[in-house]
Amino acid sequence: MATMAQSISRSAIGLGLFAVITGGTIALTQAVTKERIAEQAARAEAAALFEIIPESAHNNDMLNDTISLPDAAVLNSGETPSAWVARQQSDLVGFIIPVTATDGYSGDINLLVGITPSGELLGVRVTGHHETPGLGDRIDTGKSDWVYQFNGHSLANTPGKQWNVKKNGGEFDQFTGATITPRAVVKAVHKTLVYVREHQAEIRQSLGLPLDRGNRKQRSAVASHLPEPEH
Amino acid sequence: MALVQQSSPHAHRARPTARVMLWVIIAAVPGLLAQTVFFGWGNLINVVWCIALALATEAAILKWRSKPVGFFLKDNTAAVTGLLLGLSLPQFAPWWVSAVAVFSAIVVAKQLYGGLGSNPFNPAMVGYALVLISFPLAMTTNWAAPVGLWQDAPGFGETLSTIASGQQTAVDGWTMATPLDEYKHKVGSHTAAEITVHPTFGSFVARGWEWVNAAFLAGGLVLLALRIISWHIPVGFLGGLVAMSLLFGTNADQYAPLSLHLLAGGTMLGAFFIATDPVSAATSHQGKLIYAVGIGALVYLIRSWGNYPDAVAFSVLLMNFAVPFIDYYTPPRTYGHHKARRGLPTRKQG
Amino acid sequence: MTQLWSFGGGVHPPENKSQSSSRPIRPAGLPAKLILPLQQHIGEPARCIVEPGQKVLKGEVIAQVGNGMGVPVHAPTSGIVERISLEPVPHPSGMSDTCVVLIPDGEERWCELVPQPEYRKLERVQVLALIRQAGIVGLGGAGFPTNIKLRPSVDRKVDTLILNGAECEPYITADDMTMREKADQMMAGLRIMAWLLRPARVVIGIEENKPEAIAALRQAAEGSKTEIAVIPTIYPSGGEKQLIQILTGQEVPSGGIPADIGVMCQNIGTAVAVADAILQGKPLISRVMTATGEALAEPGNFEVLVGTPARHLLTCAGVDKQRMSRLVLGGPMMGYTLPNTDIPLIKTSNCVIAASASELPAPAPEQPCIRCGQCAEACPMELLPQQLFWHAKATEFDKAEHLNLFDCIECGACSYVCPSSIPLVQYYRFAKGEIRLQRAEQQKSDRARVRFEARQQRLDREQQEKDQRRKDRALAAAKAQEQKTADAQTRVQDGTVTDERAGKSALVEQALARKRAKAAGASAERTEPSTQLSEEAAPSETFTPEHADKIPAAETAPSIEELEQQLTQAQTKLEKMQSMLEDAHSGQAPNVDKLERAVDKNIERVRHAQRAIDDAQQQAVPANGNAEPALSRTNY
Amino acid sequence: MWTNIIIAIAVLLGLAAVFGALLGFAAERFKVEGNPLVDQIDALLPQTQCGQCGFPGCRPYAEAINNGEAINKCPPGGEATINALADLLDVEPQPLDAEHGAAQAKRVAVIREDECIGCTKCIQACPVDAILGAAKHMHTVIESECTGCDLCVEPCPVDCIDMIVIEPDIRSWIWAPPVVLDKAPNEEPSATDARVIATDSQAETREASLL
Amino acid sequence: MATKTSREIIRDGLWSNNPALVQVLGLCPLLAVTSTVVNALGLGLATLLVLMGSNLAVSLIRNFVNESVRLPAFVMIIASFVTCAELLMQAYTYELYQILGIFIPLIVTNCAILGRADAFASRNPPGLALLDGAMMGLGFLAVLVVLGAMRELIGQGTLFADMHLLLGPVAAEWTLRPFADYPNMLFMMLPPGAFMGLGLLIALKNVIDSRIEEKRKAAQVETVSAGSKRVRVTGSLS
Amino acid sequence: MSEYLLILVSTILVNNFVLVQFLGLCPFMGVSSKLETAMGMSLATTFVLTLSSVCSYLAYTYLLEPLNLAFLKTITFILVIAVVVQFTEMVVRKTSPLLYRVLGIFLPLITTNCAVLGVALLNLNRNNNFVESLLYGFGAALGFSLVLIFFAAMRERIAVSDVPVAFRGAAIGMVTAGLMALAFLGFTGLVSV
Ligand SMILES: Cc1cc2nc3c(=O)[nH]c(=O)nc-3n(C[C@H](O)[C@H](O)[C@H](O)COP(=O)(O)O)c2cc1C
Ligand SMILES: Cc1cc2nc3c(=O)[nH]c(=O)nc-3n(C[C@H](O)[C@H](O)[C@H](O)COP(=O)(O)O)c2cc1C
Ligand SMILES: Cc1cc2nc3c(=O)[nH]c(=O)nc-3n(C[C@H](O)[C@H](O)[C@H](O)COP(=O)(O)O)c2cc1C
Ligand SMILES: Cc1cc2nc3c(=O)[nH]c(=O)nc-3n(C[C@H](O)[C@H](O)[C@H](O)CO)c2cc1C
Ligand code: SF4
Ligand code: SF4
Ligand code: SF4
Ligand code: SF4
Ligand code: FES
Repeated sequence: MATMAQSISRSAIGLGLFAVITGGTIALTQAVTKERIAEQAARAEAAALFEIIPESAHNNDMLNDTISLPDAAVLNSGETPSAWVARQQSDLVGFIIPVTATDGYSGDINLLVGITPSGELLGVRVTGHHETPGLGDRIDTGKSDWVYQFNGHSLANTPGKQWNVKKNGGEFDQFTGATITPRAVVKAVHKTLVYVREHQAEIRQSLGLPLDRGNRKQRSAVASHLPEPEH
Repeated sequence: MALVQQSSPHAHRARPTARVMLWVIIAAVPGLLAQTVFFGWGNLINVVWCIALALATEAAILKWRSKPVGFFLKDNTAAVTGLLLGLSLPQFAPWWVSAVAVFSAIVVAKQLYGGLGSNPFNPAMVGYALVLISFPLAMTTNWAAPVGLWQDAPGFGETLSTIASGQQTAVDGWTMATPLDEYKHKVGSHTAAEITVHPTFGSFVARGWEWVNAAFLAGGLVLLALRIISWHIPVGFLGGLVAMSLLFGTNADQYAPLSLHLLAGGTMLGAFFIATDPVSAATSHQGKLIYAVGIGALVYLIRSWGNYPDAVAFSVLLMNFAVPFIDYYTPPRTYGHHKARRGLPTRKQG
Repeated sequence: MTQLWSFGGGVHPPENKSQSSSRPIRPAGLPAKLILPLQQHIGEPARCIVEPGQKVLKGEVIAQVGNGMGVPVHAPTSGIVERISLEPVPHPSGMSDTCVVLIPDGEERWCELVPQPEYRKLERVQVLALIRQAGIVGLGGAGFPTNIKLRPSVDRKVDTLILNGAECEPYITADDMTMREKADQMMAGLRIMAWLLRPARVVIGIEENKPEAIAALRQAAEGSKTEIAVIPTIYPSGGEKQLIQILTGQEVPSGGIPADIGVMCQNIGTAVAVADAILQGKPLISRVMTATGEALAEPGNFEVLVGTPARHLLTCAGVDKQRMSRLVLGGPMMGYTLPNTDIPLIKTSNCVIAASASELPAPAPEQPCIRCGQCAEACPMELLPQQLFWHAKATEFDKAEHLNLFDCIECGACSYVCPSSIPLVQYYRFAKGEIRLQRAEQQKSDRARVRFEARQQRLDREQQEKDQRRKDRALAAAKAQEQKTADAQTRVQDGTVTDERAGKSALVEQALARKRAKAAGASAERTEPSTQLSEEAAPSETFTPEHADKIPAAETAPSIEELEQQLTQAQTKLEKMQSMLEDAHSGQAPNVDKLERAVDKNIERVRHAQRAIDDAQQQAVPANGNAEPALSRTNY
Repeated sequence: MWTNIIIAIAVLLGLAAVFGALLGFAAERFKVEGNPLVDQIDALLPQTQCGQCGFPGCRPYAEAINNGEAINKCPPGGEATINALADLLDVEPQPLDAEHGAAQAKRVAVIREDECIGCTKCIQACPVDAILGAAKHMHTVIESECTGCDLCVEPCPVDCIDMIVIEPDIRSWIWAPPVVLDKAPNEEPSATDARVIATDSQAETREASLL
Repeated sequence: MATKTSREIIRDGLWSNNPALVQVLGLCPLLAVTSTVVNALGLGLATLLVLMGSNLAVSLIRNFVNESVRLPAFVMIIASFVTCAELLMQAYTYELYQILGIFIPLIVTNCAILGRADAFASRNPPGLALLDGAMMGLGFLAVLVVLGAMRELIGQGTLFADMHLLLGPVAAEWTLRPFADYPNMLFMMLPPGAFMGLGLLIALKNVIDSRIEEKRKAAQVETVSAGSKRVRVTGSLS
Repeated sequence: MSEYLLILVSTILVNNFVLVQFLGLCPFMGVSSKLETAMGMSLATTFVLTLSSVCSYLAYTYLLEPLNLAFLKTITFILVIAVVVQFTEMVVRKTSPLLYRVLGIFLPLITTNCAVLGVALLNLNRNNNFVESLLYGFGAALGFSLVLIFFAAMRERIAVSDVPVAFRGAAIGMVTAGLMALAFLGFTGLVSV
């Protein structure tokens, strides 16, 4: 029995000793690098956002300046998604809404849609997708410039029928051989714009903007309710 | 004169491998003709190009491996591999796509394993799957529309120059989504009636495709009659497909109908010419059935839920992968034994 | 109608039987000499009981049953034993075996025969002994002693006796013709067998392609209960296991014999031989053989004496040597090729095919197996021939065995259909042979291990005992100092020991003397080669002989250390020998001369070793400065 | 910061101590001795007991292999044994180590009896007690038990022991594997080759007569 | 086991006992992160550092470890090095860290590292152990980079793309595009390409080895004397 | 229920650990030359993988997370794994020599099987709960076993083929694994998780 106790204590102490040394090393490193890591993580998270609204274009802490979006089920992006808001001084530069397109070729396509207060697209970025490499993945900025063509479009300057790929009589290019993916992205972006228009009251309120001015402008822009694009 | 010395038997039935392979080629001719009639010259050009390339590649690599070149070329197996690739690639696939497919079929899938008889995977299907994932654009957009639907029908010369130009995609009016592709992407969001208005479906099942499949079926029956293939694989393949289809219901609004599964895509080519590749298929009758039913079921599974509209190549490869294992557990019962000896020999213990 | 079953697999090669079945059986006559192998059956070879120059009568026993299973060999005709020597025998190896070569005197004088037409009055064992004494073995192929087969062990009652007249191999018509011409004899033999076995059912299985034989049998069997079962023509329906399945629907268990399921299968030729032996007292000295093939002008069947060289039979059938490209003994499916025409034909030879090149063309070169499965379709044993082939080729014998390699009957159906023209059967034969060899080796090595371990234990024990004794002795010595009286006793003991030794050496002396006297003449011859031997060995004597044969000729010189070792060894040996020699001198031992030789040899050895070291050192010094310490070490 | 580090260390220490104790307990509680592998290895060795492997007998070599010795040191076993060992131990087979000698044909020792002086040296040398004889009488080798190790040859003072290669006879003969043409590089097979491919045992001699 | 000279250690690590090509260890990172050179280089460097560190540490403590906790102890040492490396990468090359993802912590289970700790470092002095770690690490790194280059080139027709992730903005312009208009051979970027690429490299090494061997054979005569290692089984020769 | 099924389908086929996720490759290449040993390895891995997946989940959820020590996860997990492995080995060795003969030599190898640590880490990434962790570990092990066993059977066949010398052994093994991975790409999209 003595050997048993001996064996147990020897092993326990031996391993414990290693634990102290190794644990200490790790903990120390962690303590030293903690802040920088947090900073880097935040920066990485923001990278896509900053691509849509560059840091030069705003000066608020956009990452932490968020508003929650009401009735956002149509956007398919989480339970209570929130939009990021960019401001220059006290001016509102725009806000960025996360959207998910569910009708891609395979799996969900996660998008960020940046919109100016006046309803114009600041930019669209894909943050995650499972589309086929070589076909559907050209929605990625790394692979082609396709997503940039959304810049500047709005419900006002692009009628609802045009919110489709060229093949279906729309405004936007498709890729050769892969129409499903672009169509899904276009549809999602359009849906976002429509959502914003429909909820502009709440959004403006949470942004702290006066209701009337924008309201009027937007209403005129999308005076006629256009039918859903044909898919 | 010295007397010949050799082990018995001294008599042999004269149907050498080369002739078996020749029969496979002959049996594929009806299918090729049907393809040419319904989809233009593309397949014929591909077949010729692939066979030529297959023979050349095989010769080169045999030379590199210091093997007798003529001896192995004469067995016609490289030609069969080339033929089957030519039959299954899209009609307007650019020449280099076929070249990559043939090269990987002959070099990687066949010769790296020791050549004829040793390849665990079906060479033609390795070539096909490899180019499918490598060049999805060229492999999905170059399917010819059935002859009647062409705008400005391309002649032989135009087809040839399209293929030879090396462009990833062919002229728009000549190509069209395949019926399986079309169905796959509309099912769920559209009803069956809505889907089948697409011209590719024609009046019966799948315009053109139905006749091509029928022709391959006929060729396959010839192989069956000649006892070059046994019934287990085609029956198992088609049976597996039918069983899955019945299992998941015949609601055409939800799943592609059985008729489409059977008469579109590479079903019959796969069942009679590809899954039956003796080298990479299972050995015993029981094993062949398991293997083939597996392919049929996987075809249905991938066509219905996977990314790929036609899944013969992947299904065949997946089951090829299982073949050695299947073989281990499905030896036939030998005369004089109660049960078959399954599994591994138990190691004698010291 | 007898109910028939079918068996899996089988092939239907072109029959080629009409060539030889169109002529009646002809006698082949007397050849110039007969070569009679002592082993023409399964079991131990027979023991030769004649001497060269001895005259024998036709039917006389010239080799008797050896110590194991076997049957005697008889003189097929009267004549003189020329020699007993190693002659090429019909065997796939083409090797030679002990044979009696008999020169016929042309008189055909029979020895005395004892017919037993009233065999039913004898005991069954007596009849079986007669069958054995007549030298009867199965004529269907394997040559299993018929008397043993006809006496199944008590727990195996034979219910069904099958007579195998299928003759499924192409070309062969010996059984066909026997049935046509000797149906009555065959029935008589069958009756004897049936009397011995008392089966409930007797069936003769015969393929449907032999209508004349069927008719003859029907006639001969008229009125008896014997069934004549006409079976479909498919190779290998004549295989024992297949025929049993066809006729009874039962399978012989793997590793078992037909008697396990109450069945026995005999060849029809065997039945004829049994009838001849019992009813006429004639031993098995001739049989019906087919001689056929395109190289023969008059193919047909012959009554051939056992031991007749193939050349004689071929000449009878009008051979055209130029056309003959392959000589097959047996059928084209299972027979083996003969390297020349001097090989004798024996009890189990049923057919000789002198084939032309176009008739049995050389097979195409072996191509890779494409796993087409044709072979599995053809295999009557329902094996997986291609799998067996892959394993045999890769020498993965355990896997081949696991897939029942040993159930293969080597029928050749698989090779026959293989599109890649793979000599499958040869692979199986090779694998089977290897496995048997390995098993034998395994057995031997197991025995060696046991012996080694036993020896090790014994040595340990002895060592312990020695230690113990030494301890005891030390103890005793200590005591002895105190007790001086013990001295005397010790001396007495010593005395007895010397006595024993002296007695023993006297015996040795006597034995050696006897031996020397006997070998006196031979000794001169023997010394010669041995001196020669040592001369030959001289240049390499720096190595011990054991090393000499292991080291290739162009080997570099062994290191100095090794040489030194050898030198010390040689020196020790020499000392030992010298002391033994002295002992021998003083003891007047008879082996003095031998010991002197040994001492001389060892002196030579030491000298050589020394010289080798010197050479090596001389070479080493200029080549390698480091050799110095080694030098100084060895310079004693 | 330091508290955090100390918590981390404490947690890990706790875990490690518990686990260490567990292992220590298991090491003692579930201790086993002996190794069945040695027997399996020994069973694969040819039992010639010749010592060419550098170990005094097969069993010691088996033990050495179990302790990590290379598996390619037994010349009597040759390739077959190496492959079997590789298979058992799941390592790559290596070619036979030339330092230990080459594989040879099977042999037996035969004593030229009239030269034997009955010194019993060979008996002492024989590892399997396959030699019979009494002092000063001539000795004989029991052929069926001789492993062919040739250990008796060297001690014999009069060199009267020969190692005789066991020749195959008709009863020990086995079929050779077919000659596979495949191996001949760069050569087109001709009609004559065809016969060679399917030839039987005496490939060499008969090939010669054919070509 | 005889101690090896540093020369042998260098040759072993870089070539004749290369962890990736010969021991076939550490495959998961090797295959998973070699779609581009930059990924390969990043992971390779991390592995190199960990390997050196762990070899050194294990060698230092090699005489104080209790048998029953040997494995856990080694693993903990490796894990602590890996975690430190992970934290540092997170702090300084965050984007690369994100691409390499789970494969950084998985360096812990890189069999090559534990294998070296157990087979070499725990039996050799620190100096040699460190050298061994460095050489094995370099050998591994080399294979990673070559495989990465191969896959990147065939797969997407570029070389050294995105090097700035690892080396900072200077490297942003390093991308090479040897073929204009290359149709990406996606297969090479996907798992099958990784496997086959490594298979090809191993075969290549085999070819080179056999060439070397041939040359060596041609240049050299066999010097071993056959049977020289024989021992007496029974008794001595007196 | 069906989500659990999907986890299994996903881990076994679509995201097969070995062929798609590149985890557990060393044992996959190392112990696949014989079917018999591959089966032993599969059994051992399945046991350890499932057990350690659960244990690491517990250690993380109830120890590290409450104490805010997520950065210790790698070392904790590997410690858990090493101990589970070693403990299992000792117990099996003592209690069932037969099982030990089958599994024995493989058990220590499992510690360095990336799949084991990979599962523990992926459980975190995917926010799996207890049952999901269990299934995820089990599914991963089944996927590993499936391809390992098939691969071993295939390698036994390849071993007797006339493979060009340069490719014999590991190289052709890699090529085969590549072709298998190619075949497994056919499953993409089957389950989108
Ligand atoms: C393997 C494979 C992968 C594909 N991946 C995508 C994809 O990621 N995105 C896409 O839009 N289409 C993809 N497609 C193409 C679609 O199947 C379909 O052919 C195409 O999107 C329809 O385009 P069309 O309307 O221009 O004919 C893929 C097709 C195949 C066979
Ligand atoms: C090795 C061997 C042993 C046999 N032992 C017996 C036996 O003990 N009893 C028996 O009745 N037959 C025995 N036989 C005979 C077989 O049952 C069979 O009838 C005989 O081999 C002829 O078969 P075949 O010409 O088809 O090869 C034996 C045959 C062989 C080859
Ligand atoms: C493939 C094969 C075919 C055979 N064909 C015949 C045959 O046609 N006729 C025959 O008598 N024996 C044939 N035999 C031998 C029988 O199996 C069996 O040995 C014989 O009938 C037993 O009788 P026996 O002991 O009198 O020779 C064949 C054996 C084999 C393996
Ligand atoms: C019935 C039959 C089907 C065949 N199918 C294929 C095939 O699908 N793919 C292929 O590459 N070769 C096929 N072959 C040819 C040949 O078997 C193949 O090239 C081998 O796999 C090469 O080792 C087939 C041959 C036959 C007899
Ligand atoms: S018949 Fe020949 S080629 Fe066909 S499977 Fe059998 S052995 Fe192979
Ligand atoms: S020789 Fe053997 S394997 Fe071939 S068919 Fe006959 S019984 Fe079957
Ligand atoms: S070399 Fe001799 S002693 Fe050593 S294992 Fe082999 S047979 Fe046994
Ligand atoms: S060692 Fe030689 S001389 Fe001595 S007993 Fe043996 S054989 Fe005879
Ligand atoms: S690196 Fe993943 S298992 Fe070895």
